[in-house]
Amino acid sequence: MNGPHDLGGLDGFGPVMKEANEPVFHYPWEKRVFGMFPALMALRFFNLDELRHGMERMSFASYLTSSYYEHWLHSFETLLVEKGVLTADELSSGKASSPQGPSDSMLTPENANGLARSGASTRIDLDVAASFKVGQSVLAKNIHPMGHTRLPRYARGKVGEVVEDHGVFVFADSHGQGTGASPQHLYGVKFLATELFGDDSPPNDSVTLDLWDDHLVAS
Amino acid sequence: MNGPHDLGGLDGFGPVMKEANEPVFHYPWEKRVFGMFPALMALRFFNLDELRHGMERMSFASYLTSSYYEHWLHSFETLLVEKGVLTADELSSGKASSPQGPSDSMLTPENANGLARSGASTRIDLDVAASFKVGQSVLAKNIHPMGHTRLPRYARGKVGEVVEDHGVFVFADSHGQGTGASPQHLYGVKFLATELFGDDSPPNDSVTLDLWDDHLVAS
Amino acid sequence: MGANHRDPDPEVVLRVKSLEKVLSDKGLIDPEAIDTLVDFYENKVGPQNGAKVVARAWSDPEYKKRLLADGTSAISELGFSGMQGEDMVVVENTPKTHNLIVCTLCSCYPWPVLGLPPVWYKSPPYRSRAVKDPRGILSEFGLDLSEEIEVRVWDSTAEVRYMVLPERPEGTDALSEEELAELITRDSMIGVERVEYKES
Amino acid sequence: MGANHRDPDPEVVLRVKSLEKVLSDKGLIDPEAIDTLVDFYENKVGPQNGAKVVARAWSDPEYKKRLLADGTSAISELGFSGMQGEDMVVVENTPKTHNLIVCTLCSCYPWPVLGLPPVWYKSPPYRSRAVKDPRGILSEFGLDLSEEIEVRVWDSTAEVRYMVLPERPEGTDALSEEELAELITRDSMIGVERVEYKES
Repeated sequence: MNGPHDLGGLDGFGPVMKEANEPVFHYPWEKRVFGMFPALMALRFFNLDELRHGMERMSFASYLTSSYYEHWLHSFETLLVEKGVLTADELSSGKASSPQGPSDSMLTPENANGLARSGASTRIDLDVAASFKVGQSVLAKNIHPMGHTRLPRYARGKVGEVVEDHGVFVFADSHGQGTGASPQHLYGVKFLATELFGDDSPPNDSVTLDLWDDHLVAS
Repeated sequence: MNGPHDLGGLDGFGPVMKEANEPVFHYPWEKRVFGMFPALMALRFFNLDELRHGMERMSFASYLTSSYYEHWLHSFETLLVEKGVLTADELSSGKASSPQGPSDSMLTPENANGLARSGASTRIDLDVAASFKVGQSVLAKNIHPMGHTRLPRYARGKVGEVVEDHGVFVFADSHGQGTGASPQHLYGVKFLATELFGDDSPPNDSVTLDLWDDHLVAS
Repeated sequence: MGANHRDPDPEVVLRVKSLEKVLSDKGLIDPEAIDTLVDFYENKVGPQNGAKVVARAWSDPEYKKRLLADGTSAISELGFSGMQGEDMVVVENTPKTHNLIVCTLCSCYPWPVLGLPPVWYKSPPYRSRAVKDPRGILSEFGLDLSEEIEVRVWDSTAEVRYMVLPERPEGTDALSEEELAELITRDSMIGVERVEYKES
Repeated sequence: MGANHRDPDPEVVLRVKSLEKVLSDKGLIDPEAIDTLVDFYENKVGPQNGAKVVARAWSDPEYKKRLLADGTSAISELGFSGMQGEDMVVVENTPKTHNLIVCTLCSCYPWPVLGLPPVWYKSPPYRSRAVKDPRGILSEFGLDLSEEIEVRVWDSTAEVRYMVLPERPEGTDALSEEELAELITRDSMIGVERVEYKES
């Protein structure tokens, strides 16, 4: 969706504000939200692309006026209710309607760091044919899906060059809608700044963006 | 600029909220702000395009969380201070540092409705050659100026057809930067919805947008 | 907009008072001129003007031709002209084509014929969606158009202001121009609804 | 971000407490697992990891070749791997090319080598401007690049995480790998600054 998260190329947000000696977390609550991320991933109620789309569905004003871990919190709450794991009443009361013992898939202190150290790549060991080759000229489609997409507005309708074939990955656009993995090749596609942002851009500068087969057509 | 005002094609703002029996104004302060608009236009400290750009320069969060007449108020304050008509101190204190008698160009109750009834067209009676003809295919340039522009993001890089030549008008993009009137032809350019928003759009639907010579190249 | 049902923001009220006072003390604005303008747009200009234009066009084929050929001049024949409507174009709804007016970049609107715009016209939901999903917008306003009807959106960028000439409803042949004008709504002249008529 | 110097929003604090409590009561999360993870990312993972990778690449040409050919595997040689860095690509700054990493759509960042991202990396000013005006961003970080240098921005979309291999500064030939690692900053591995060295 063309939501509040699709920020590339916008003006008017002012200078980058660096914070000297920035701590990893600013508030204790941020630590809890952060730590819930791997714990919730381990439960597999939703995938990471659905989690991203949960943030993208925030209202523009909320997205732009809240901090990053508030985006996570919003998406956790939204998805857990949508998936039927919790109810809005439980969230507002802070009380589980039917307390239960530890679930089998619960992340424990013993396996927490193991998960952190292994992660969960969405690379898929499948022999899917690549539609494009390194060096090939490709057009990023002009699509405006209402769901999650990794093709940002600034690159749509633009011509670039495939500079890398990363291999076969889960397709985030469908995965984020819960409509399947649709494994396909992921490419690094290099777009000249002049193609993206017009002739006044520096002639040799570029943006390389990772896009899937379904985002591209031969050009 | 690609600011908070360039809303065409975005998702996530929810349904249109109609208000039954909506009054012309909701608060007394809105009336004062509204009435200051013609009064300030009459003084010619700034033009209407500069006024628009003053709103566009609001922060995203402020723009999206404030009401329309607050946009006007913000732009009045910004421009009057920038043009040296007022100081920020005067605005915050509500006191003029040096009170003066009525200016010659002040809008009076006697001439107020005359101004409202005549308006101030930016059409210019100048014999400027048109670069394009009705029926011609044109490409809207991919430009990303930091100032005011009437070429919205959703139409940049898109091909349309000239359906109307409105005649010669002040060029809002330069006028809004205070860099001159640069009079040129203004055209109605019809873009198919499929060209703007992709192949899933209804095949016969379209958006017609008024664009100037400097926004277009032959296609 | 929920914002309109709340109490006014005291900080905004104070800013407006300060601005008007400073400008007035400097001899730059006359608060009575503001009163005059507010009265004009609150009480003398509004969609009743546009309704007269539409009713005339429905009743007088020659006027309709002039209106579609040169909106500004035909509208001024009825005495309507001025600020934010200096250059007018009127687009005609037909059984094959439905027109819809929006201003994605600000809130351009033809003041002399429709008065000041409603809040929804100026707000992000309408401005963002009218160009990409006009049929969705129309559906929310209660108008589900068949695929055969072409939807033409006009993104009004300020120099030229647009007004829709809606279709004349069936069964209104016997109505006078004044009676017709009574049927015509603001929203039908923006293009988000049709003019309805039920014989009583 | 000014927001970080304010007191925490009590409503947010309450929402977080409620969520953790309900999930815990339902047997879905163990708060001690959260403690463990927080400790891991607060104290055991951070840009010191990436600095070791860069220092090794500067010191060992064969390692550098492997790092640029297969970032994931070369980085795991040093023991770094895992969540949000499962598939790594390392891009090399040279006198002719300057690389810059951003994630315009969210805040993708290579956790195993750089730790968790700073607030500015996740915020609209950086995300909006890095693709359109990277030179302006670099200038704010104190780096004014000549026109001859090609600026390559990598908009990281999540599957593949990027890290910059900065240029080794002049005069560091005599430094050990450990001494080199001390010079290497987080921001140089995002590409918003260069690694500096002043002989003492």
